[in-house]
Amino acid sequence: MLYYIGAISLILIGMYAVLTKKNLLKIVVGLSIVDSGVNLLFISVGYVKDATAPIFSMPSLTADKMVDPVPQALVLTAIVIGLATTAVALGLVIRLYDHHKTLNINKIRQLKW
Amino acid sequence: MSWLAVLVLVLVVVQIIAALFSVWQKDLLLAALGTSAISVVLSVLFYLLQAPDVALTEAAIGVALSTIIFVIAIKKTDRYEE
Amino acid sequence: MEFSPVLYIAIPLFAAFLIPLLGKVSKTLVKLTPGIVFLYLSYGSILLFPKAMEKPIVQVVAGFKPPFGISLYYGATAAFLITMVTIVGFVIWLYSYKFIIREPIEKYYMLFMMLITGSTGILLTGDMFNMFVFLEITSIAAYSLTAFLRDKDGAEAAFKYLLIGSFSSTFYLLSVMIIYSYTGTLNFADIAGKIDLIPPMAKGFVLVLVLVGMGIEAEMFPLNGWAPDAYSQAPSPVGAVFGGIVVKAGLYAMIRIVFLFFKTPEVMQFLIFMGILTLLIAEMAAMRQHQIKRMLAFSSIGQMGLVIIALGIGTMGSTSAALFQMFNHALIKSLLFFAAGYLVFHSGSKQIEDLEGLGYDKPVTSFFFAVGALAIIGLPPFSGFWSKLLILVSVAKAGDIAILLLILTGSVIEAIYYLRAVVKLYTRKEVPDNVRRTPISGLVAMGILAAIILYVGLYPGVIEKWLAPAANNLLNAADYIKAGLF
Amino acid sequence: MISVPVILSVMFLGGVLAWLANRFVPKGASWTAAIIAAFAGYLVFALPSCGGEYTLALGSITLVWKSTNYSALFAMLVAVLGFLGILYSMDFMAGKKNLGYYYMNFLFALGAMLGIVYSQDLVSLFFFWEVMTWSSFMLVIYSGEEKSHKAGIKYFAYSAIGAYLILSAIVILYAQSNSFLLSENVKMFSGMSLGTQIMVISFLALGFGVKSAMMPLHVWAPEAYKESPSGFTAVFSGALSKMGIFGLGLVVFKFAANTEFFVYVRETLAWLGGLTAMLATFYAVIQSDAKKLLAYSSIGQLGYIIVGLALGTPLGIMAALFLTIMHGAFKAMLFMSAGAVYMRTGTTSLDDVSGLITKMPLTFLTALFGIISVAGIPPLGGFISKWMLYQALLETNHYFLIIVIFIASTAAFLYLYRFIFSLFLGQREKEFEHVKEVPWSMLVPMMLLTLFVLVAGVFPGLVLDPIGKAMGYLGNFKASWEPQVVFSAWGEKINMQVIAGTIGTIFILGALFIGFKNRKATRVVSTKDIHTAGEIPTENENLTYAVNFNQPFERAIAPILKWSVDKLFNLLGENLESTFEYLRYVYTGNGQTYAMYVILMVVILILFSGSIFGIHL
Amino acid sequence: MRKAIAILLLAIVGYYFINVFIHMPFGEKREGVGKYYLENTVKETGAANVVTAIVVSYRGFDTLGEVTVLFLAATGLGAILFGKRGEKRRLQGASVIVKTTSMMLYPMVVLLGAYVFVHGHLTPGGGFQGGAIIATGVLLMFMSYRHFNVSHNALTWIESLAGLTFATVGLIGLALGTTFLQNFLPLGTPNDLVSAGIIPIIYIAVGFKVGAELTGVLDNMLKTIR
Repeated sequence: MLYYIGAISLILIGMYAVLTKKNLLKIVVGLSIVDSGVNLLFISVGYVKDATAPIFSMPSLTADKMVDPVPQALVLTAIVIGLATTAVALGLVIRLYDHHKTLNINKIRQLKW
Repeated sequence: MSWLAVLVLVLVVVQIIAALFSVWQKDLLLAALGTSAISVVLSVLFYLLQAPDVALTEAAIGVALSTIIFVIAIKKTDRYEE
Repeated sequence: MEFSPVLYIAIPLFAAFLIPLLGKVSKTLVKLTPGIVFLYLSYGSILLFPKAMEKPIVQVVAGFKPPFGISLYYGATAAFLITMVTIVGFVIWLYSYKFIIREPIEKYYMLFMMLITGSTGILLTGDMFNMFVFLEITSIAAYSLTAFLRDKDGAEAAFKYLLIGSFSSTFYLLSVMIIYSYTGTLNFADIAGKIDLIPPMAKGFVLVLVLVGMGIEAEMFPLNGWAPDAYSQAPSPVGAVFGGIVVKAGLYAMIRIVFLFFKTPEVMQFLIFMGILTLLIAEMAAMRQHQIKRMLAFSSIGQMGLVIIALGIGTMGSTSAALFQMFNHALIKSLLFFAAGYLVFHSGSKQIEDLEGLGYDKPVTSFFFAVGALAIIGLPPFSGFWSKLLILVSVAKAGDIAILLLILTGSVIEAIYYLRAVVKLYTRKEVPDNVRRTPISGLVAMGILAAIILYVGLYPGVIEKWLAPAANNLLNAADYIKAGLF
Repeated sequence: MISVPVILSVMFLGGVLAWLANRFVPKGASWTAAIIAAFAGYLVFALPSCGGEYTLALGSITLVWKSTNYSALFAMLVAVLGFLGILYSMDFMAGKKNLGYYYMNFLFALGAMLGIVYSQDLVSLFFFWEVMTWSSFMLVIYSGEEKSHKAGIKYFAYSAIGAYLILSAIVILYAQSNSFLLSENVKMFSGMSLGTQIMVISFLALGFGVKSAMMPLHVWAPEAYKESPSGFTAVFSGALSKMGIFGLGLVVFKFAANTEFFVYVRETLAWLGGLTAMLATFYAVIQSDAKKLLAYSSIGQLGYIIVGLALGTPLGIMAALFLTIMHGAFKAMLFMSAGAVYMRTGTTSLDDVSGLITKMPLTFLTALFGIISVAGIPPLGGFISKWMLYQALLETNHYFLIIVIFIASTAAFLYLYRFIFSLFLGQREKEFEHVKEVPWSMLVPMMLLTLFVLVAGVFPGLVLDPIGKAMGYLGNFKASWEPQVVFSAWGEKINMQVIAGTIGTIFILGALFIGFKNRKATRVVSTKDIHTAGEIPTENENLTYAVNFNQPFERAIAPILKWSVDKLFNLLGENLESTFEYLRYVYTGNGQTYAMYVILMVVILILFSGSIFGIHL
Repeated sequence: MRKAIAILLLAIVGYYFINVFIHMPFGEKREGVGKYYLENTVKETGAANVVTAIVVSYRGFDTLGEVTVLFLAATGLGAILFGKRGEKRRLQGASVIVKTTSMMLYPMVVLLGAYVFVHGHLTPGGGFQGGAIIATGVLLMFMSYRHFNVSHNALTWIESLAGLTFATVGLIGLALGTTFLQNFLPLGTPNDLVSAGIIPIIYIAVGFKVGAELTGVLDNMLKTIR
């Protein structure tokens, strides 16, 4: 339960940063916090009480005492995708800074209406 | 309440504080380190949730790489928020 | 080796991995590769299309039966849309051949190929999380392509797109999570069968997340703030990619999910409402644009609104009309973006004002623009007319005359602003001698599109006969479940 | 075997051919176009008036083209006027740029009009309707000047609204009947619900009304007529606007006739037509440009036609259809003569040109016959139609409408006289001393039409014959007529030849008398050398008598002119556009705001999910 | 103003969010594909690590997509930052101690990364983690040596070849008349290094690819002139 609340708080804090922070880098930071929150939420969804990791490293481990492996597999993918998004976003931020000499999103509004 | 639950509580609280810290911190370098801290805690939480694979990935990617590209980006732009 | 639907995803990907190596050999080879890929995929379409129309082809990946492995669902709808993507993709490649002259050329084609992978993946996949992956591939490729010119505005547009796109993927991932946590499966067909396991409240939340998350990709108002910027600042062929491929894939994803899991009258009503809102506001905004590509972007949003209305009506006729409209819009909007690309290039300005006199200076390009404009308004000899007519008929059959009139209001506005641009083009004005010519490859690309538009306009039966199975495939959830789980 | 598609493909392929010809042969376009128009005209006349049927299956939609008696009437009008218009254009347009474009669109417009009248299904009707709109639009903007573009966009905007109204009516009909065939829809129309009937009829009437420039939807017409090249204006006003009448005829007698509220439809249309006739005439009076004047006159005449159609009695329909043909002829004559004046003097302003009678006698003669016909003076064609119209109004007891029509007819004299007087009569300015008569290729069409107007006036039976058949198509109307004879309301027969002979004699005698009396009786002074007491006019002030010709009348009708529909629509349009302007401020350009919209959307959907999706969160 | 609206909106979203999740069972066993995987992975794929089996085998297609996403990020970054590269870096060279240590650590880190992805099907970790570790190693060198350069040619070759290997392994499955990415090698005994069919091949390819791509990303960003 605590995991859920922690994850949701992370998502909301990240979104708050995305919605209100003027600095482009802060917005990207916000996006990555949201990502972390989503990942945590997903893993906690797959958790089973008193179970082990889904690796048959010892013969004593049995299938019915393991956590759900699917969310873990999905989150692995999601983390990498999050990194890719962050990298592209930062590339764009560097480009934007190059052109505008500022990181303030309110000053980067050439395209409107 | 078992010690595990307390640990989780502490970790979650630390994580939220780190998140708030990186959102409000004017020095972007520190904010990036804040996300790194979130990732560290996250990694531990993943381990506690019996997901060692994910924990390892988070440690490698979230803690190291992601933070580093943030730092590089900050280097290439402004360090301080206006 | 028999042609398998998975090749629609694998071949472009293979090409994307191969291009950097080919780049070491020669630039021409890099430029040619996508063309070969598209020709091969079209060949595949010819083989598979008729089969898929009769019975959906479900292809398993990695040899595990669904729902345990990922399966690809090549049904009639997907076949229809993928064929569209191959045609549009081929033409876009042809156009890009001479249009993209800025380095890094090989990166452009790599991104383009991966974007095709992503879109065909979205159209084909039968797995909810897999769709997320392909959605991300498409989006990241699209962000990078938007900023490809590396100018001030391109980067800005790309950043906005990324910002909104991240929300889209986050929402979608959350909805995947909630669905998985209740049903324990990720396969669409499997989920559709177990959708009642989700308690109503979570179900409602998922619905909201999916509608908003996918609505962003489908350019639904007010979630489409990214679209005009991205369309107008990306290089012209990329604008065509957005209008012809990316949005269609996003809309398909949304509609597939909604039709499979949440097809209730209320949701359909909501879709109609959002469609009308999108259509009218986009058309009104387009009317007041001063930049030609921005105008095209808003018009594109408006057209998507029209498609959403037709899908929301949800009858057999309206759905097939919506698919027809999607097909036509993909072709016509590509043609418009192509022509606008060279017009902007020749006049050296993005403003509609500065297009004056180009109709006489660059007659062929201008002619193609005019053809596109006429076609998208829905003038009879062109294909746009039939789809619009079918949509209107299905709306009238549903008995909603108010919607009919609202659609027509949108059409009148659309007709007027397109006309203004065309008239501007043909206003007499001495233009300084311009030695730059529209290259042959660009003209051929536009010519192919114009020919298809005209041909379909004269013989709508060519497309029409495929619409019924495609619409049936989209509407009939029970068949999907049966085929998807075999 | 002549069938409809043959005629249509001759026209459309001919258009392309003309365009190609222009590329390779100088003057090639005009000859090609003339030959094609002549050939197509021959085909139209050779086509049996009930036949030439052709069915084309397009996907799930079947298109049917067929010639009926009703369509044959309009087809002949289009074919003849089209050929004459192209003939006229040969020299009128000589030396202009982009002739291939001109003739291509001209032929396309003609082909589209033929397509409209031959269509037996609603889809091809709409199809050709749009083609007609576009090709005529292309011709309106032909000159490529700013003004013509404005006029063109205005024309197009109204046409688009009209066309989409027609389309929505078509779609509503299809939704009910599952067929696009005209005959099917007519058959099933009486069985549809009242709401559907009202909607279909009002949409169709409005849609066709736009093209026939019915008030208050006429605003596009004056400028569009003025800006299009005169050779086409003749067809534009003479034939193209008649497509609206064609459609209205179908609406009134094929659809509305089967409903319970038929009488209201008729009355509304009749009054709209009457008002159109009257107001348009008033506007025509105050114009100072020949083509605009004729444009308003054209609107007014179409008003008469609508009145006639709306009366719904055999005599009324006969009057309307007769006037349709006659108006086609005489308005073409007038536009052609105005075009001839324009060609030689470079302007159509009534204030500047004067006294061309001796320089361009044949053009003058055409204009003279034209205005006599418009005014409805026997023995020319216009008289017959007016006569029958009054008869029909009397027959149906529309006394107020008679007054309206009468006012319109009387006021028409004012502008008609001004037209001929300002251009041809009076004293000639020095600058027009070297004006010559226009070449034969322009005179021939004008003369032919003049002859036709005269013959039709004397032998109305020639024209009444096809009209009678057309009426048979519209409904079970038994019309009786005899050649050379019109009936009066009191059952008396009036022999047109006697009247023609009498009036002709008086006319010739009068002309001779005036000619002899005024011989050498005038002294020539410069018209601009007028000294008024105490004031010295500046050089730029035009003091010709043609300025403010009808000023007293203008003053009299000033209150009516004050609220112009044109201004109203303009205001509406501007307000709408500024509303659009505000709406697009939604797109603020700030990415964060867009993100906020996304969250806002989520919140709205969550909060109202109960009422939107029926799922309570 | 904006902040107040944002807080209000997010509070509403958060409330319903928590409301949805509060009713979601936490820590309970779930029927569904997860259970099937746990029970059948060893039998069907021969991999001891179920997560790896899912990632590479059952949902190998996702992984292909994931690799593509990374490749895309490297390519996209290259396209976005193209023409902004320069050799003049503001980074100061590190001290001798750091230099020597990183010189010694570098091969070990790379080796560790390689170990992680080669043993992906046996232990926690796999291609991605291994690749990320390799990239970190390269980063170490970037940090310590001012003039440390990676060969672009080599990166391109590694990226492309690894990607092509992955795609080709998939296509071989198809060519053999089965399905895309289907295993065509013997499964071997679980917990052996050479086991689990094509999983190690794919993971090695992924490891190389991810390592090269992340290095490319770092290189692209580092070499960008401010």
